[in-house]
Amino acid sequence: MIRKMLCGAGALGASLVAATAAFAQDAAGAVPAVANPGNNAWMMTATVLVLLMILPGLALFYGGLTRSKNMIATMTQIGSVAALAMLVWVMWGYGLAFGPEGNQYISWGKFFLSGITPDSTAATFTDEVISEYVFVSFQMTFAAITIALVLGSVVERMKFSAVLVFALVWLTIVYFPIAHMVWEARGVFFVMGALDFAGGTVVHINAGVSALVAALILGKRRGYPHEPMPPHSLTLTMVGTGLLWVGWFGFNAGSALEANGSAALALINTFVATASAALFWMLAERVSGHKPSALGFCSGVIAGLVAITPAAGNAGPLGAIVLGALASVVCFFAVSKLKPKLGYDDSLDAFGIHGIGGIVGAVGTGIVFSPAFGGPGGDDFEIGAQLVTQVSAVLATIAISAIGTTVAIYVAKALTGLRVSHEVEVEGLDIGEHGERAYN
Amino acid sequence: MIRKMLCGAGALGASLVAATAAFAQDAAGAVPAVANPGNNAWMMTATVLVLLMILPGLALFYGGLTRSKNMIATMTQIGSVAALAMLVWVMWGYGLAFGPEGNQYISWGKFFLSGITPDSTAATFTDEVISEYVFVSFQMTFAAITIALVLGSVVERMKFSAVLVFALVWLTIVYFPIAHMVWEARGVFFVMGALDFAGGTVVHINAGVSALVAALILGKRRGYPHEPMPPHSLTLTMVGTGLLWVGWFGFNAGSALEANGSAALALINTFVATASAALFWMLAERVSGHKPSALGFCSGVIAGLVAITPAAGNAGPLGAIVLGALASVVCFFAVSKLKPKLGYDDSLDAFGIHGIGGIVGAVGTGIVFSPAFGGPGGDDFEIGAQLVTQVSAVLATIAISAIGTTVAIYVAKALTGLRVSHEVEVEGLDIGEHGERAYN
Amino acid sequence: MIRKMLCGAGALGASLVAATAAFAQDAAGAVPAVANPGNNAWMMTATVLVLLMILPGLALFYGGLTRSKNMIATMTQIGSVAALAMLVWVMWGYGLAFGPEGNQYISWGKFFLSGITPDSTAATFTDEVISEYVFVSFQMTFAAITIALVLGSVVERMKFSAVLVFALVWLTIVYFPIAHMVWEARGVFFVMGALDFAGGTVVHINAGVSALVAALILGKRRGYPHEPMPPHSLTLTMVGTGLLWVGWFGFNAGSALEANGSAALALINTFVATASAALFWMLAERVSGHKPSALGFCSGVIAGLVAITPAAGNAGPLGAIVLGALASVVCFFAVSKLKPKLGYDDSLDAFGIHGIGGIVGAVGTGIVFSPAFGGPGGDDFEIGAQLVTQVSAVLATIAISAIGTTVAIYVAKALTGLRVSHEVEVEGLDIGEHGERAYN
Amino acid sequence: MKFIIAIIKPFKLDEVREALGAIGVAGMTVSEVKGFGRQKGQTEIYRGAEYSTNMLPKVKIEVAASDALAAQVVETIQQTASTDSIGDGKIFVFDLASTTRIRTGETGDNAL
Amino acid sequence: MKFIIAIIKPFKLDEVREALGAIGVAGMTVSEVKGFGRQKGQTEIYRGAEYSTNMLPKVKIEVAASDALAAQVVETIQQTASTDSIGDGKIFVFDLASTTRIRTGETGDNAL
Amino acid sequence: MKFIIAIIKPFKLDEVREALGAIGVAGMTVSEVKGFGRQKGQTEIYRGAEYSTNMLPKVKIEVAASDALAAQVVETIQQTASTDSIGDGKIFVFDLASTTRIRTGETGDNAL
Ligand SMILES: Nc1ncnc2c1ncn2[C@@H]1O[C@H](COP(=O)(O)OP(=O)(O)O)[C@@H](O)[C@H]1O
Ligand SMILES: Nc1ncnc2c1ncn2[C@@H]1O[C@H](COP(=O)(O)OP(=O)(O)O)[C@@H](O)[C@H]1O
Ligand SMILES: Nc1ncnc2c1ncn2[C@@H]1O[C@H](COP(=O)(O)OP(=O)(O)O)[C@@H](O)[C@H]1O
Repeated sequence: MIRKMLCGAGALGASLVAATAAFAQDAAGAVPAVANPGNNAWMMTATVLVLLMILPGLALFYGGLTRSKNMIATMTQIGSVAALAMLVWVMWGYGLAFGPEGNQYISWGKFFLSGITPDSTAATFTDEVISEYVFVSFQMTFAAITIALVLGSVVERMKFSAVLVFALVWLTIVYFPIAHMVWEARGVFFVMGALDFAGGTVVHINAGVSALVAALILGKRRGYPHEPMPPHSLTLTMVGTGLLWVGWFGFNAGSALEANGSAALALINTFVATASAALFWMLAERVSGHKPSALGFCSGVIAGLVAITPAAGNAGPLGAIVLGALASVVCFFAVSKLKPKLGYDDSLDAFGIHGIGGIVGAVGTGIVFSPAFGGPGGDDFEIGAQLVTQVSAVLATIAISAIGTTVAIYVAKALTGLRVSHEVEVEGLDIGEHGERAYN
Repeated sequence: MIRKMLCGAGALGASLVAATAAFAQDAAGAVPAVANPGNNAWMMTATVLVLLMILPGLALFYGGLTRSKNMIATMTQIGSVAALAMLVWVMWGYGLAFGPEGNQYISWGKFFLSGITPDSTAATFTDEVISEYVFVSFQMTFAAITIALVLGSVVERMKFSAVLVFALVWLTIVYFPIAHMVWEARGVFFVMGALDFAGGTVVHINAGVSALVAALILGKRRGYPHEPMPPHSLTLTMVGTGLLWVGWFGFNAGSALEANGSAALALINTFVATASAALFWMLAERVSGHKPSALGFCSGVIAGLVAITPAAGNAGPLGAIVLGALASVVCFFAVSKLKPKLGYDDSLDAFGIHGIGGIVGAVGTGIVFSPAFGGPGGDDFEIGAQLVTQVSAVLATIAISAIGTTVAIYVAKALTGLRVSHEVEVEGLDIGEHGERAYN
Repeated sequence: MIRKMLCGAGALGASLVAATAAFAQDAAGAVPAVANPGNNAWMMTATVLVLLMILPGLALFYGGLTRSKNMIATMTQIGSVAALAMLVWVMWGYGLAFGPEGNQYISWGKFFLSGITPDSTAATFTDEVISEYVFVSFQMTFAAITIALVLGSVVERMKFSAVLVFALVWLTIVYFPIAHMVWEARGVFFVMGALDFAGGTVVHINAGVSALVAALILGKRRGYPHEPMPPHSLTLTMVGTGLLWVGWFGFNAGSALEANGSAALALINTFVATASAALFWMLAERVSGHKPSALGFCSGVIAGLVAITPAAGNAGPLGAIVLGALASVVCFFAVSKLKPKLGYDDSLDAFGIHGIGGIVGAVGTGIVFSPAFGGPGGDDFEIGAQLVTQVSAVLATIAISAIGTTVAIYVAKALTGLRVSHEVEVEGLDIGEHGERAYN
Repeated sequence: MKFIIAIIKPFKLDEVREALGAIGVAGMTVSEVKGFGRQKGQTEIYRGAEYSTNMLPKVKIEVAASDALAAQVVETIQQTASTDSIGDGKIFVFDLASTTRIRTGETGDNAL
Repeated sequence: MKFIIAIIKPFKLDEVREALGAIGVAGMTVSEVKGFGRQKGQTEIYRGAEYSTNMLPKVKIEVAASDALAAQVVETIQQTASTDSIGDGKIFVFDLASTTRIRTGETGDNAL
Repeated sequence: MKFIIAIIKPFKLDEVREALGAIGVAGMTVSEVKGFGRQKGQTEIYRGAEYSTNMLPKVKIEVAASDALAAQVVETIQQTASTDSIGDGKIFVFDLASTTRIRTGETGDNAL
């Protein structure tokens, strides 16, 4: 959406062309536009960076937070749903999200990538194009990481088979439609004019809310909260944090679809918002009388990255710093004060950070976009009106995620039983579900 | 080769120019073509990604599979042979593989990179060029990772000095000639028209077969197979797997030498073939009555990456998915059923995955290249004829690797004794060969 | 500086334009030059690679060398000062180093990045431009890693609060001025014509000397040297080494500011100088009667990377190999023979490798730049004269670093007490300063 | 005085510690061990190499207690650590020749 | 009943376990320890800092056995674990005051 | 012969080892344990989840010594390991029924 705002009607036009261009070419065999190698180069790099976020990034971030008896299971679940998402994406995901035919809720066509060739191109937000295979791959990694993020709330107790079934259903009925509504030129939120540069709603609010719902249905880990469950390796969690930050530049700056000034803005914002969030989380700890912690640093980094995602190309660096700090403090309270009170077991805080941070970011984007706050918005930009748009997009996303996740989880339960046996949970999923130990 | 097929005579022409262009420029001082920054940018990124595959990628993948007493030794061997390969490459490797003078088996000239300047360029498969220093560096990383891969079968028992001597000889008499034959415009396999987009024969079959031969000559690890030798850290192996996958995009998509549609095709295939292979390995485990395992996921990822290497720009996404699945299942049986029967100690399955997977990939490429399977081959493409070419290239590679490796190993044995003492093997190579412990 | 030499007056001109261009544009609203996507793409990639060097790269390299009770504290210190540096950079760092107004010692203006927009550009060393936000981000990562490097000498005993205060002061009074003097067109060393391609003086000599001074004032770790303090995880140190090498290509080849032949030269030199240094360190160990070690390999890699930094685009590959080997051997003696004699506790050898290696590299650059050694220098290049320039730049840097660090450390001491209590040092900083354990 | 060594299932540690605290045991020393016995371990497979290790992770608790308390300690551990399933572990009791508290040099029951 | 503690070289563990199984030892408890004694350790060097730690990795085996079996257990371990080289380790035998099987509460020889 | 088990603070290990060497103790076996007692551990917090574990890292030293030497060993450990602060640890002494050196099969004091 940021996109539409950024380049006015042009973008919409461009996007529409995008949706049809490649088509036309194949059909009418018209002379295809050629991708500028620089933009293709950046988008391939960005795509690879998003994979780095998942494996090993997220696998380490999440895995380090679990107990060692569940380390391998956590990493394998993440890797497997990512792999599954990639296959589903090329089979029907891309078609449902970005297919040539469709309405504001869903699209179809190009299933199994039919009709796409190395010469096919996809439009950017200017009159440039990139190779369509690159666009397909870039978007593919978004689907893969989103489902992987959801798993953060259900680790250490969900069956591996259940995870796979859940992922298959969830991607199909939740992710692809939302991706279409937000990013495709005909999508309802796109048309509404909601600002979401790199996927705050599609990826983070969506993953966070789905994670919460899944955790509520699945139930707590045995022994939670009275039994101590400290992270088995904060070292690995910090490594994962670093890799997530590094990879996130592909996620955010890549969402410009070109190596242009908009990408450059997203780049610097992804540095400063994150840096600010990391320090503010530790500050919040200090202020509430605790020691500034390593996990606090890591949590702040993620909170900042989540919050800046929708605002990456939609804010000035100072707006980004403020947004990062705000999201960080809010998430700190959500995770360390609110969660214990409510008592649900969002094991690795997928909701507490991606859900809450995503909402702060999505709403905040409606403010920092304003030139008054150094944002790229035009002088005619009205914060009030934009906030209404942002909030409605957020609420709609929450509703869809919650309903879809409920369906997906119950399907998984019906087919697999959902939760591992008491013995397996005690022994650990590594040995129980995969017949291996992480460390020998 | 894929290259020739991809762009017909043009490619060959271009390649020939490639081989001579930079030369001409230096000699005749003709106005040099200038590299498009986009292509240079992508190729530099790709080159760096291949280094990521070696260190820390492969070092972690292999290291995690060894016992902790040999962790550091395994990582140091990988790092050291890679470093050695880089030096040898600029001294005589590049000259022997891509030198200006030569025949179909070897080339010479440009030793010590003489005559190359920052303005020198190398041709791609179109009429574009990239900086020759970038081409030299990209190819350098291929030599480095190939020798590192070979070590997978001989870890935990080979002397560090023997590893270095072996690497030096092997690179010179096996790798450089094969690289010349497959990738240089005058090379015998190149002229034959064998399809190998990113090095299925040069890198994987070559490394796999050499690994097998080396392991057979070196002999089993003390206590193998009756003594349990579980991976000391599957966590690190999974991290290595993730980094290998990430880096492999440089390896495969970089082999297009440009940030164009061919690279884009290689990019998406490197996603889907791998995803499919990862899931199919776990499926094969399930079907054979075991639990789907983390190591199975990792092994599948590597098998898929190996298989798609020669086919990366030579198959449609669906062909890639099938090829990945097939290679994965074949490797699963080779590694977990065949190897135990034959009883040799290919310690980390360098042959079982790179050798077998490479062969499946090389042969399979002759099939999926066909438009009938969604491949980029022309309508006149004949699977039968191509298969003959593919198979003969494979057999020739196997022969050269086997003979050359035998020579190299015996040279190492004569000079160093090859194998560590019984005590060192029991105490571990970390303390015995390097005087350190991996963990304190 | 290499820069000036590389492109003669042109560069100086370009740089001057650089400093003013963006300005003019905003002020006069002149039609802005547009960044070539290929150069922007490479520079964004390079920027991300430098972040990879810090987190997780340096955090793992340093962390692995500490004792496990201080692992998390070491990583958190590195991450936090990097985050702090990013915020300070956009607030006043960029202005003090590259601001529009100024003299040969410092500049000002553009505080809080005022006036910079996505369309603003910065000049390279040719007549190309890149997005100014990219240039700001790239330079930001240099400030971040430099302060992080300094911490290597003071780990395991310095208060977290002291680290933050020290970083804030040090960046402001040491780093920003030196960066201005070396890299800004009006800077005193720039004008002098000192050769420093990627920051040998600004980053490594500066960090190394500051580290030494800080360690001397802070004092030894309790129990040093009689109590054994072996690295708690050489495995993680090797992973960090690999990531540092990978990221360093962004650091060195990125310093060309374009994806051109100069970047290509820096690329290949960053491979071969490092490979040579890694092997020569192990050789030096062997020659002095020890076993070639994993930590030796890692130390050699870093020594080589440090030494090639100022020479990356200023030497031919063979000159790079020699420079790497030389620096490696010198650092080996400095670290394993000299340090024990002098008896100070430069805990992770930040001075021994970055300081010493940086000096060898800076001086050596004055030699290998000569065409006589295959360097890119013109025929009129005079080694003698250049050496004088190099040495004076080095001495000046040493003086500024030493004085500024002394001030910064005493400020930190006054405000925080500088050093943790005896109990915390014994128990470990992880639990004492952050209330966490790295491994559970 | 008696010295009691108990081998229990790891997840029972907290319960046992609380139970012992409740009956007035001031301290104990705990370590991770591997146990071999009737209980069969899960089989692990790595690329077809099958290890059915019977070495299972257990926790070893060492408690010194006055003769008066010893019997109660054994009983408490036995009852708290039992899950009625194979592998629950063992309790071994030894006679202590002497006990010393390092900090003070106190000996005998005062040392506990 | 007797309680036997044996300190052996790590790579001997499997052999010893099999040998003990062969003479009817139902179970044992194993842990990793560091041993200090006559055997000199390899020197480790990290950037010139030389540590010649004499703390070597050893494995500690704990076996409770009936008085009848005890002597045979000691003999078996001694013979299986010996490599005739310094550092092979020691075997210590203690008297057990009592033994309990947690699962059933059985005591004495039945507890083994 | 006596068997001495001492639980001490980790950073005291080297000192104790040297002190014991000085009085002629030929060897010992060391392991890492967690100790629970009067000494209160630091609280750890992870995202608001607070664990004030009283399980503190300690080091366990096991030394077999001749009856003659035993008393001196206890005294040496007690004096060297003491920091006069809570948590210094304990020393437990047991009677040894027998000792064997695996390498040679020697028994009794000769086995040490
Ligand atoms: N003879 C023994 N000596 C020392 N430890 C033993 C002995 N037998 C069993 N153990 C320990 O007790 C644990 C449980 O024993 P096991 O035979 O598996 O089940 P159970 O205690 O229910 O009979 C073992 O894992 C081992 O640690
Ligand atoms: N007095 C002792 N008390 C406890 N353990 C001992 C003692 N002496 C030796 N050990 C253990 O036995 C191991 C082997 O002893 P050592 O003197 O090295 O060789 P050997 O057993 O052949 O005499 C040591 O590493 C240590 O673990
Ligand atoms: N009854 C006991 N049995 C076994 N070990 C004990 C016992 N009491 C204390 N310990 C060990 O001694 C250590 C120190 O004891 P603690 O009560 O904390 O301090 P102090 O030894 O100064 O009284 C504990 O951490 C624990 O390892």
